[in-house]
Amino acid sequence: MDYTPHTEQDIAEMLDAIGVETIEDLFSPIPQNLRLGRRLALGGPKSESEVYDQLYSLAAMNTATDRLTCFAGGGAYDHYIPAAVRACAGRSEFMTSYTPYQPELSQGVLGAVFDFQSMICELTGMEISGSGLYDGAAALNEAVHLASAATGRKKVVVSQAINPNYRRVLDSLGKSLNYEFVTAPAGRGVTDFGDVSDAAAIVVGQPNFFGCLEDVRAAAELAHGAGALLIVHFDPMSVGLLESPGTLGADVVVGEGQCLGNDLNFGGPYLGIFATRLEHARRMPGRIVGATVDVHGNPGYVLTLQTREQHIRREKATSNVCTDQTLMAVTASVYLSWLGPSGLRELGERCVGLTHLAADLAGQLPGCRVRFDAPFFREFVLELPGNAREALSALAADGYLAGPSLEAFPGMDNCLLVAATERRTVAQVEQMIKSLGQVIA
Amino acid sequence: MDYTPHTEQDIAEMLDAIGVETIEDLFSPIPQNLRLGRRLALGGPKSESEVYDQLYSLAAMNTATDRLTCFAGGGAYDHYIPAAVRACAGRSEFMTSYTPYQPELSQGVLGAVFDFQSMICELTGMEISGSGLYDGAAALNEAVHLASAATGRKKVVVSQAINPNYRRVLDSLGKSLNYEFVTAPAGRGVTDFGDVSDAAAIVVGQPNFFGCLEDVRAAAELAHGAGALLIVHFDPMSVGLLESPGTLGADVVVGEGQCLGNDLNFGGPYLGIFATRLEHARRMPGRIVGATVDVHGNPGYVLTLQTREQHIRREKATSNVCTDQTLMAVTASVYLSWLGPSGLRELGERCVGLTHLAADLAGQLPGCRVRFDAPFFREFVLELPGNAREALSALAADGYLAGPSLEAFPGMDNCLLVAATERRTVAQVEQMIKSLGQVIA
Amino acid sequence: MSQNPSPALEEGSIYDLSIAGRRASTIPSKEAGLPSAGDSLPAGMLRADSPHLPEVSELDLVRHYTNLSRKNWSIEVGAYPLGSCTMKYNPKIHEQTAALPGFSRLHPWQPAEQAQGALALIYEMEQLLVEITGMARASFQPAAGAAGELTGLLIMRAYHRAQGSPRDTVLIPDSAHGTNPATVRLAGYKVKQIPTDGRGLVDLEAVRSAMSENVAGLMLTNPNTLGLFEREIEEIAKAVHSKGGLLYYDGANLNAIVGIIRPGDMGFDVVHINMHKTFTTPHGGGGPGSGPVAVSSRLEPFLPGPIPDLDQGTGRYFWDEDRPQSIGRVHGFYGNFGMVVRAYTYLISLGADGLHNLSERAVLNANYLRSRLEDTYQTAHPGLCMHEFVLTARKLRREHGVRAMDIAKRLIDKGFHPPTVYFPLVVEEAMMIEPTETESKQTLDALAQAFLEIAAEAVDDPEVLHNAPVRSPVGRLDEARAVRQLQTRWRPPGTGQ
Amino acid sequence: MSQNPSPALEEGSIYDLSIAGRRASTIPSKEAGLPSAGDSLPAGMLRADSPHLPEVSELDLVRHYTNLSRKNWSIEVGAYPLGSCTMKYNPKIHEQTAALPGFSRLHPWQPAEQAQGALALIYEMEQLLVEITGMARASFQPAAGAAGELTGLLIMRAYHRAQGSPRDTVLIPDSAHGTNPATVRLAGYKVKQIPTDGRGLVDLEAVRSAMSENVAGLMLTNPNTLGLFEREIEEIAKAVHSKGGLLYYDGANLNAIVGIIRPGDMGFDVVHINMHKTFTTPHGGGGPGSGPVAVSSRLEPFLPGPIPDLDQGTGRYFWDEDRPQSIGRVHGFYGNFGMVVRAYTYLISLGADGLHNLSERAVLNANYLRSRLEDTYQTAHPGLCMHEFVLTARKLRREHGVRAMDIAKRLIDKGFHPPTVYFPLVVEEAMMIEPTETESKQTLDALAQAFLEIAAEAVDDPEVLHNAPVRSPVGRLDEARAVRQLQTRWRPPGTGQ
Ligand SMILES: Cc1ncc(COP(=O)(O)O)c(C=O)c1O
Ligand SMILES: Cc1ncc(COP(=O)(O)O)c(C=O)c1O
Repeated sequence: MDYTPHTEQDIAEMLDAIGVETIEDLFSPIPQNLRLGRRLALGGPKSESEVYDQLYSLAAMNTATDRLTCFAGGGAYDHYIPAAVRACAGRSEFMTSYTPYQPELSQGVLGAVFDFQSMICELTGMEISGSGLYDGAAALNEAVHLASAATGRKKVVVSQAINPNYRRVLDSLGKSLNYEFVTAPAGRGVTDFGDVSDAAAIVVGQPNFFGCLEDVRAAAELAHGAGALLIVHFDPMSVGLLESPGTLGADVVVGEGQCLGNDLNFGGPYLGIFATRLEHARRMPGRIVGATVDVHGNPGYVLTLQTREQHIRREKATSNVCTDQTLMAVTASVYLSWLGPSGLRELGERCVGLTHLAADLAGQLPGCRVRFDAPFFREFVLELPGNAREALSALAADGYLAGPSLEAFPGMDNCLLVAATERRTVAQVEQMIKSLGQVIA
Repeated sequence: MDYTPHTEQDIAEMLDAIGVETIEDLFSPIPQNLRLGRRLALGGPKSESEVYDQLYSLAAMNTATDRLTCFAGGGAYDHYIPAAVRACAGRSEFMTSYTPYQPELSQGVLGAVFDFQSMICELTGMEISGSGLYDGAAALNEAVHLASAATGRKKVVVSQAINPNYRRVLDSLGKSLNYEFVTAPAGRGVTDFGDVSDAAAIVVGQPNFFGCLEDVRAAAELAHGAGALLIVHFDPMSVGLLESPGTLGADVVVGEGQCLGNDLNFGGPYLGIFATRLEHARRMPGRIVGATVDVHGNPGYVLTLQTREQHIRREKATSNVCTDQTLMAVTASVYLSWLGPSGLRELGERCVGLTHLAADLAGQLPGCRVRFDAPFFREFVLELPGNAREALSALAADGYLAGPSLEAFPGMDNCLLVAATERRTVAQVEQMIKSLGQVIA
Repeated sequence: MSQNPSPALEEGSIYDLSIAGRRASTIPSKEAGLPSAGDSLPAGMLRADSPHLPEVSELDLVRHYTNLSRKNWSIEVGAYPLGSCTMKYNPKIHEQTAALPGFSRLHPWQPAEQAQGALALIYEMEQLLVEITGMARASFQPAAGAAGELTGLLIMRAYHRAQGSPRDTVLIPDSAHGTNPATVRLAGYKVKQIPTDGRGLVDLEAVRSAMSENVAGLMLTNPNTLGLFEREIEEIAKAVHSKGGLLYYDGANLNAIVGIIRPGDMGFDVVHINMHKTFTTPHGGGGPGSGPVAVSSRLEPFLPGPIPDLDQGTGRYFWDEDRPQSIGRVHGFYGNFGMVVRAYTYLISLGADGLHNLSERAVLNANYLRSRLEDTYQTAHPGLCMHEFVLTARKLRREHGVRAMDIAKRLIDKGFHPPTVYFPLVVEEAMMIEPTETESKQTLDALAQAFLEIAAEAVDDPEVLHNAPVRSPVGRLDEARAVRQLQTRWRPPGTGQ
Repeated sequence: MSQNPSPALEEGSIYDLSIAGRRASTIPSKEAGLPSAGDSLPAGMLRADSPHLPEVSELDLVRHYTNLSRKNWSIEVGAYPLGSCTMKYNPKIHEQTAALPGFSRLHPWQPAEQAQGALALIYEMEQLLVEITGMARASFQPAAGAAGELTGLLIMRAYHRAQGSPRDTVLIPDSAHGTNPATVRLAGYKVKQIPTDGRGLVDLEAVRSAMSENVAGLMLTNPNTLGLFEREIEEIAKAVHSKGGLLYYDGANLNAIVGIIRPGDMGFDVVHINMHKTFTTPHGGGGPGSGPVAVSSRLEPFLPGPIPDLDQGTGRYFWDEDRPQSIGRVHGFYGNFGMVVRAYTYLISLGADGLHNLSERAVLNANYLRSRLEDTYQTAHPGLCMHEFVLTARKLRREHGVRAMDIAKRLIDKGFHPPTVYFPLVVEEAMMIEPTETESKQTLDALAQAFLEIAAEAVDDPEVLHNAPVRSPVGRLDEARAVRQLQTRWRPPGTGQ
């Protein structure tokens, strides 16, 4: 099945109109000697039911969080996704439209993204939000570009306690632009920034990758004192309870929007949140939706500040991003509207409660301790008496997923993250800890 | 969560406008002594994620055809449902609209059902189709009413080889109208009608409940010779290969439309197909969509011949049906458009092939035989050396579902139905038969 | 400047898009070793041609039905205040739970041992309905309200026969829904109509004088179709019961009273519930529904079978087929099980408090809207209503030649689905309005505003009403022509039906 | 009389519907024994207020987004002939396979032992891409085309450094997509632009003279953005390679050549594939995409890691993290895995024959539409095109004051989404049209008809074009004002940004 509608007669009439004999003739500009000259070695076409069965079997080879009770964290969380969110964001008009370059036919996507931007401003405490980037790592990388452009500096002081994968992305993508990344240690769970002079930015997580809450206000003072920007990677779920990073002095707030109604999806498609102060608007990456009016004076939405973007500014663009993660932003827009302020607060309360319950219980297991004293939100670092990676494997055999293990951090081979979302229950926490106790015994 | 939007302030303002003090006051017409005076004993409200988890657990207590490879038949079949069909019929405009009493706002549903009726006419060989009834049993029951009204007679000769559940429905619903149901035996797999004089109708399945193909033309001659109508319960999937019942002389064609893109759903919602000749149009049950024009002469659809229906004709209505199974008719409309004539034929070919392969192999198992010699389409009766119901249980433990067992028919405790849809494969057939061989050994 | 985009190629019927040789379907190709139909079936049974189904690509298919859907109103597009229909929000979680493969892919012939979750759900749902209605047991076989009515009447019939007192008449109010009289006849009874009195209630005296040993019972919906609570229900019940009759509750209007008062406590013996109304399984453009029947203990033996039961010893559920007095089956399998899953999801979501809120707020919304409209339009009967109310356009018709239908069509132009019109039959130019509890005050205010604007237009410019609607995919449609020139299937241009 | 129904209460922003105290969400209630935030977190970190999120009921929510969606065009509403975007049908089966819980609920930190199906899928998908592109290995980390470009250039950079020959410039044609030059800068290179010659092809001589030991390579899409095949590709490759440069293939236009000619066989060293174009993962209103990068064997060591590999001994898949020369990670996890599932579903559905058909018919459709239009409009370059072609409205602009944008907007009124306009930059008043292979001849004929009618209107009544669109939810929008009076978030009426 190739989804083409062509009948023999169609093809004949079309070739006739074009004035060639065969379809082959249409390819005459392609040098014969370079052509493949055979069919691709891909196998024959399959019927939909065969394809479905094949994918079903592949999916069944995974032991995903439908089969394991999920206490895993580390930047991706098993929050409940309401059916209404799936239904709305799944509307085919959102799903199968292109980038809203023709705004008159794109008021749906534009409207949903405008609302997303509005809500992100509320959550971050920032003045302007973009329409979303590839993921949290990409957003952080773009924030570094913005800070460097804004300050004319190349040094970036990065907390050790950010997602190690994100740090690797910064390293990979920053090399060619000669950024100098300096790691600020977080040996006690929160970051000790040290000397930040000459920095374009300092980067801190709130909560950080260890789940710990940082002193963002102090980081802001430090950064601003050195003429640097403060980039905060925040958790959108935390700000029902915690002050928003903007209130605490952040200049750019980035984050991972997976938790806002998007599936775990083995890491993608996710959603990079990016918001900043208005003064930096023209240095922002990617698309931004703005309100305007039509020729009759009726309100409507368009893409705005496009002169920042690659299709207009080319090599002078603020970023190379074109296709982004719009559908995830639409999803987040629906999810946050579903959640509302009370939902956000209650969800946060429940995460805090379950996570602290888990920490209390786990800390009582023989040889275990909650590694850091710092306050935490919905995950914490648990230190085991033995290797964490192996313990996680054993725990999975009991039906529980936690982690990741933290061997990426020196001296933390025995450590893992434990996270609890609002979906979990007291009974599940207790049973998981019980299993863990057996696993490490 | 009760999905109500009322804030305290809303309620206060509304009560004020109404001119009462409390909501309680609005219920003053209800005698105090009869009121419940307590909350219902139902438990507290639950959050959506808790509700989902609870239903997930209930569903997981079933061993459905996602976990058993399905060779079951008997009026409900595991055909593949294409994703496009689910997506189209699942559009919320189809799902959450009411009966199209205001046609100007219902052209979507009306258009889809009009096309459904058109396709059903093609499949049945009839001139007019209704918009669908509750299920195959209900359609058969309505056909009996039509025949009785058309002939002024009460006797109905019913093949023994129709779904025994349907027969029970006829019996339950016919008693109060003094119908006399006479069973025509089908001891050799096909029906022997005997004397049909004075009958309003004779009822035959094509294929019948045993999967066997009847001589519909002969039945038509018999019926018409006696001044009776021929009611055929047909299988929509069969007419890519077989002559349509209308061509063979049927007066009313009914059937179960589950196979046309609808889920198994443990028996419902399903879809009663009902089609007949134009001369009987005004005796038809339920809704019918017709084409017309609007005030500007543009084409559009409406419900038509409504004077047959209960909301106009009340006790003189041809039927009491009001809410029907429209969404299943919309689904069938999409499914049949997806299938097309070539798909219908290929699907039929594959069903015939797999079913006959299964019959060939099963017939070779020791002590087993294909019970009837008559030709069959996509299911057949297999006789085992022992009790069929027990064999089916054992087969399920091996991961295969077949059946039903036929203890409802005298002397057929050792018999079961085996059906194969186009979704099955040669390998699955072979493995199932192998398992069966072990089970009965 | 306010329409939604629609494509150039919109066609009436999918047949108009059909091109010979095109297709959407893929069927697994014939595997080696499979017998062919030609070899397996007698040649005489095989056809040469294929039925004329549409031939379209998958994109054609998806576009056609997507664009059809976009021409349709729905509860998710806007308010849908159809009286007697309870068009409330259909929670999306219902679709997810009903689609769980353990439910949606369960074959109806699977034995109870493989369907424990389904039986448990039906069993638990029965407990919930029994508590809500004040009855003893229930069956989920009836696929909709009318099927429930027929089942209920057949149960009454079986009961009377078992009592040795077969009867031939059923009483129904003249305000009853059409399914009631139609069902009475299908159950083999004669209809006797009871008039509505000046208060809009069943005429108690008429019930008393109509009741006799020949009357099987009375069918009633309470609140009735005028949206009024039958406050003399105790006397009505007494009148019916004193002659050995039974009281049937048409549950279409249950939305007004869930958790407030129970049919059983009012004296009803049989109840059907329109789960596609009160318990908000989606209407699907006309169906499917689910119309379970609940009965008091003396009628329990007559319920359709089988019914799931719990073996307290093993904790296993089984089908109780051993019901010798049962009226028998009324559905090919177990009713619209998928809708039962949805309704169950709803009931456990709401719980007792939610159900109480539901009715309170349904009644609040109706009374609020009534209070906004009753100075301009006339209510059929003044005073408090329950979850719905009936306006009459009698005066507008007399004075300005504007009919209920004109008002209905004009509402379309103002962005609302019209209410039910011309029902109940006892009210001239009836407009029956049921906002339901899920509409907000803002929506009700906007709806009231639209009604009021239309009333003004009726005086100033009645033509605009007669010409309505103008903001819909088609203008007012000619229903008479649809009957006169019957066309109920697609035909190639130039051919007949 | 042809609009789709829409409700009275349509609002701009969901914030306009917000009423304090309303809500849609339900969160499991606090269980006994759970510590509270107040007890667990330092008071100084807790906020008093809550962020101002909308407060709406679930029905408000669903209606708002449903009605927003109905204002949007999509491939399922009608034709979407955006050049360079490959807006073909997105098979619905893709959504089902990607939603399987084994994929959609897989946590990215789950170890390979729990994700064997996902690793197998990525591994097999890599085999397919390698075969289709003629490359050696691939990485799925890049989330879209531009991310693939950056990854590819960083690989080239790492290669050159490893060769001891770091370079500072990348060549791109002046017809290139904006992401190319933007990416070149982000990869730390300077851009040198190569002119398009009179045939609409890269100027070979210019490439030759621009190439030097300082040039890392040339980025090219072939067919190029004019829809023309770069037939001198062999010479171009030679020119680049002879100076040690590498040839980068921008896969945005792969739809023209799948199964016909492979980038690897043309001499390309690095390829990115826009799976959201050629392999039809849905665009989602702007994203997500998936832009895997495939490389020839000499570049393989530099690919981002980890990459799944198969242990032939155990038959288990594992993450190969031991890639010392790798450029490192370019995504937080493994890229847009959900889109890889969709693209994989597509490739195994089509198989070799389907993929061959795909390109043949994409090119057939484009040439057919071109042949219908080229007498009335002017093609930028005459003769056969590949899967798309570029018209210019230069003449209409000069003679009738009608611009490409006017034609585009008028197409909306005729029921079509406009083509890409003003790209590529090398064509004045460009209209870039890519019908894709899933459109039928009937649709192409209707689209041609619309274009021809507009050409006539441009002569007879150009105002109608300037005033277009009139059949859309809003009229032509003022983009300049959106920049001048920047408003990118909802604000209570009367407040600023
Ligand atoms: C009062 C009343 N009774 C009975 C019915 C019939 O119910 P159903 O349509 O489910 O058969 C209705 C439905 O509209 C109704 O409003
Ligand atoms: C020719 C060309 N190159 C590159 C890109 C960038 O791809 P993406 O949008 O996936 O980042 C596009 C997308 O429009 C394109 O058309």
